[in-house]
Amino acid sequence: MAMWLKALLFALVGIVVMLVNGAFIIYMLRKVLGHAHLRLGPTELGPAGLAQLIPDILKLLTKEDRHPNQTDKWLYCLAPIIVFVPSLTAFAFIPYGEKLVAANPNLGLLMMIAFLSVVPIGIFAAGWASRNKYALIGAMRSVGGAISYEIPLLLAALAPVMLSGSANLSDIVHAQAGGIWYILPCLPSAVIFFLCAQMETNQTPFDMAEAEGELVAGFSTEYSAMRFGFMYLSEFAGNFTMAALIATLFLGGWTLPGVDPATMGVFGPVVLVLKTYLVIFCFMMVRGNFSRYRVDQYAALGWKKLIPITLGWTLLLAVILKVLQMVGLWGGWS
Amino acid sequence: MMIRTDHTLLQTALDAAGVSAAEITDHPQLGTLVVLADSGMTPTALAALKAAGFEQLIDTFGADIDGQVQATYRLRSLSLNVDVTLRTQLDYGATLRSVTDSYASALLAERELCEMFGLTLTGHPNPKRLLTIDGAPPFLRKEVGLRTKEELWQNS
Amino acid sequence: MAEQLTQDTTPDTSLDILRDLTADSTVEVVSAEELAAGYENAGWLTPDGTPPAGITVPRNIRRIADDPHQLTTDHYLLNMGPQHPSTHGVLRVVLELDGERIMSSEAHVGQLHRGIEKLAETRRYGQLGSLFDRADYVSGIHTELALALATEELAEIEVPARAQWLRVLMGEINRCASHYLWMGPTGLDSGAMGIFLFMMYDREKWLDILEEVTGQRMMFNYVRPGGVIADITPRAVQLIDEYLAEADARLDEHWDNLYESEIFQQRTQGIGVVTKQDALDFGASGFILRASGVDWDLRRDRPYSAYDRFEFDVMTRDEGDIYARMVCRLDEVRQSHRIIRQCLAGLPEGDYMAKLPKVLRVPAGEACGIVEGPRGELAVHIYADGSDKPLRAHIRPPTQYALNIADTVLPGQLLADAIVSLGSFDFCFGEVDR
Amino acid sequence: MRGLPTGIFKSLRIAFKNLFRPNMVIQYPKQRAIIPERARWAVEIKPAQDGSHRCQACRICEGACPHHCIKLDITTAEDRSKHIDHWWFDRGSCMMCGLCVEACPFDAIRMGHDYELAHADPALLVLDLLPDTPAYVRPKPARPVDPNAGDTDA
Repeated sequence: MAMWLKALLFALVGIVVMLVNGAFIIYMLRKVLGHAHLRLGPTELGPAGLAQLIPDILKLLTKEDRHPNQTDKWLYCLAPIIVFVPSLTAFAFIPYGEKLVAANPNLGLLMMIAFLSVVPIGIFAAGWASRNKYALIGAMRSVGGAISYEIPLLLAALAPVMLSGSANLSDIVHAQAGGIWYILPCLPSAVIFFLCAQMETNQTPFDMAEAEGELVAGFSTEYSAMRFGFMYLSEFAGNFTMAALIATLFLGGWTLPGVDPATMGVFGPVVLVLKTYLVIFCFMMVRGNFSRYRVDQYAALGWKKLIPITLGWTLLLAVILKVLQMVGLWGGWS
Repeated sequence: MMIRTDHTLLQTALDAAGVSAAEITDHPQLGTLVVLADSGMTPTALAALKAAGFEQLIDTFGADIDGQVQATYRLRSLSLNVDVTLRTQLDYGATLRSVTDSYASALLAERELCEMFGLTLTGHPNPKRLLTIDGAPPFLRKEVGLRTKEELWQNS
Repeated sequence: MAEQLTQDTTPDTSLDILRDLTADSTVEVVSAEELAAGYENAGWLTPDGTPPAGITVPRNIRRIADDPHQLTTDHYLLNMGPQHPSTHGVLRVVLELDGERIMSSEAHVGQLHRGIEKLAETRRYGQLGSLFDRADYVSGIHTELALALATEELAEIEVPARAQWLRVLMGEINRCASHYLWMGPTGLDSGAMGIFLFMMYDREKWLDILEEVTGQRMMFNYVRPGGVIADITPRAVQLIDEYLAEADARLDEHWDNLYESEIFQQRTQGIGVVTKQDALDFGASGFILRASGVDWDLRRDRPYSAYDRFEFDVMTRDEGDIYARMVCRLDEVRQSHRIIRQCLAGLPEGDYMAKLPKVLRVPAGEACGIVEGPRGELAVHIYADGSDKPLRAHIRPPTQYALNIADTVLPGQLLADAIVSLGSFDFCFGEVDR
Repeated sequence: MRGLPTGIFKSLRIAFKNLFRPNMVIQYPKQRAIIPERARWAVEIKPAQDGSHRCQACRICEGACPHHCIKLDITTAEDRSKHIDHWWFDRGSCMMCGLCVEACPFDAIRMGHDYELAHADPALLVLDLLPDTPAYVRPKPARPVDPNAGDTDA
């Protein structure tokens, strides 16, 4: 019984932290974009406009929950949940410290990406159920994007797995703590993973599903109030999860170079969150300044460029590792 | 100040196309002005002028002058840098023959002209109203009035 | 880059999936017959008020045929606008889509029709300017100037030299402001958010100067028959000098920021191509004509006001695509800077307004004032009957003629391109609908 | 995408540079833009030196207004002197063209600089600019002061 309570408490704390975190990322987005565009972002409520989150959430909660005619009612209500839950669940696999990891399966990396892959299904359901042509086009683009970009995403994530010899995220972090961050030996993988992560979380050069200028609001056109809020939060929760994954895979996770992981203690989570926000900041700078890809160029980039490049690079890395192992410069997996 | 065009050039082009009753004059402000007596000949005349080197139909519009609709076409030759204005008269409710076969630029302007002066349109690929809804009067005719100042203040 | 683009525009997997799913589902798919039925109550201008025989609607100049090598699917209609965020005003385009590919398009205008030409018949000549500002609300000076030119020609008014130069100066400032209001949002259409705000900064600078001189930011009512209503102020000269000192550097930065970006180039090069022949046929003028390779500028070829005293180049491009139009207008802003500098250096002394009677009565006749507006040839045609009000005043709207081209250019593109293509013609619905 | 995509890095460099540049916005209710002397906003009565108005009820502004948004209710007394009952001004339909001010021969009105003109109630947009005129306007006013030498419009 106590164990159940503990798990429940853990989940509750996780959800609350994640919600607040998502809201904070929205605030950060407005601030970063604001300053990159030579304006200010929110300034009025609280210090530097930080309390702007509260009225924003209140607004979402108190708006009319509109339910358009002729929608598929079940799917329409279900879709925000399908979008929201996996992006929260994927959060459980991120190791925040030696012991601070909610779920630590052997194939943690795969599990995490699998959960994130459920999100496009929810987006598709939302677009389909809305009975709106703009929403449908957005939903279709989202599915097309998921097909095009999840392969290079996984292939790019293979490089750290090969280097560390494990798909367990904690192991990957420990392997980096002993040596160097994997962004240095496998920079191409890191760049491609960054691009695919942007696609996965609908950031601007690849925000096909939303594409405000073209599709009004894409899959969420017909959603209002907190249903829209869930979709919106899920986008930024996914953003955080992806950034944390990049920090874990390529930037050493919760460890610091030259510091014994055992002595990190409470600083582990702090280090990880800082690294994650650095990655999110990079996401945002890219988001604020670039044009959007057209849908066919976007698919072509995924299929014709990223997949061959990642395949070739992964193969090359494997060969290099084998050669280094044979020469004796690389000790192999411990 | 409009630039005048060589009359013989126009006359030859119009004669070759069989457009009779075309009066070519020099208007003090508009430059060279061709007035067609028969409004049905407009497409033929414009096709002839296009062949004579007037590449662009710059402007198409109408005016309600003395109980008749005056349709005006302003043509331009970019290579010669000259303009010519072609004009014809139509009765209220008459049929305007579209010139879109020779000049595609009249596509929207002709629709507006016919709608605003209550003409019908033939030979146009999409002869629909452009600006107003069904049942709206032909606004630019003189008989359609506007609200007076007193009516305006009564409402507000 | 060009062959890359043609290669990339082949439909990809996601489009095929979309086609499959729309074939048998609850999604509304409209057949040709239903289309015709839906269009029946539109206002036909045919003699008996019915659609002409043999017309399948939407009927357009250009319609893409189905590709026999693709899966045959039903087309569906997408109603874009007038509330769509990216149609730049109140344009409504009915697109016939196959997947995401546009098969035909039909533009519907009229949502901003205010009857300006009818209202003009009730206004005195002195009051017309404030009305015609509202026609093309982005470049009011040019419409006022065209009106003033027509009126002056009829009434044979001699305009003082200083007024002529001030007209050129304010016209060029307004041209810059108008160009920025187009280049920034075209970037925004393609998804780049920052450039819009940076260009708005430049536009604000010019608008501040216009407000200083004319009294308002957009509805100037500044150029009148006989001259201009107010002289330039020392503060305005100072503001222009301050801004011009950094203006060209800012243009270079915009170039780096947007024009050099590979994604933007992919989105605009080879898209929305208007050929030279199309541009001539459809009555395009101004930057569309110049971007399609026609060397024509009314400021040089039909100089009005004092334009024959200025040195500037007419910028042309041969490609005719969106990128060419963007570059063409950026270069035009540079040329406008040149003209503004010359204006400030050589502004003649003297009156800025001719002596005119209180109520201007224009002798009977008709005249046409033609100017090169930011969007193309802007003409005001006036019929006068000897009274103080015009018998008929007509504005030649450059973008109404550009709208002819849009229906021709859109078919064959993808939905995403349609937004950028439509935006690239710089429609101003105030003047399309009037 | 031949070669390296150098263009997008230029764009990114500008974005990072912007983080350290001063912003270009005016925080509206706290900071105000500079309103030039000539700025034209709603019409208001231009007070004379002693604070009184100079309107002589000649109704020229009424005729000059293209949108008919000025309306004067005037009572003419037996001695042919005029009394302004109301000086109605419809702010909602005014387009701030300034023609009434240019037309006024007595320099009695001006274009104000108050630009916060929005109201929730449209009835508040119609103003009486001279609500309590104390006395009759003299039938024969003094010689008009022409405010604008270049003024030509009726």
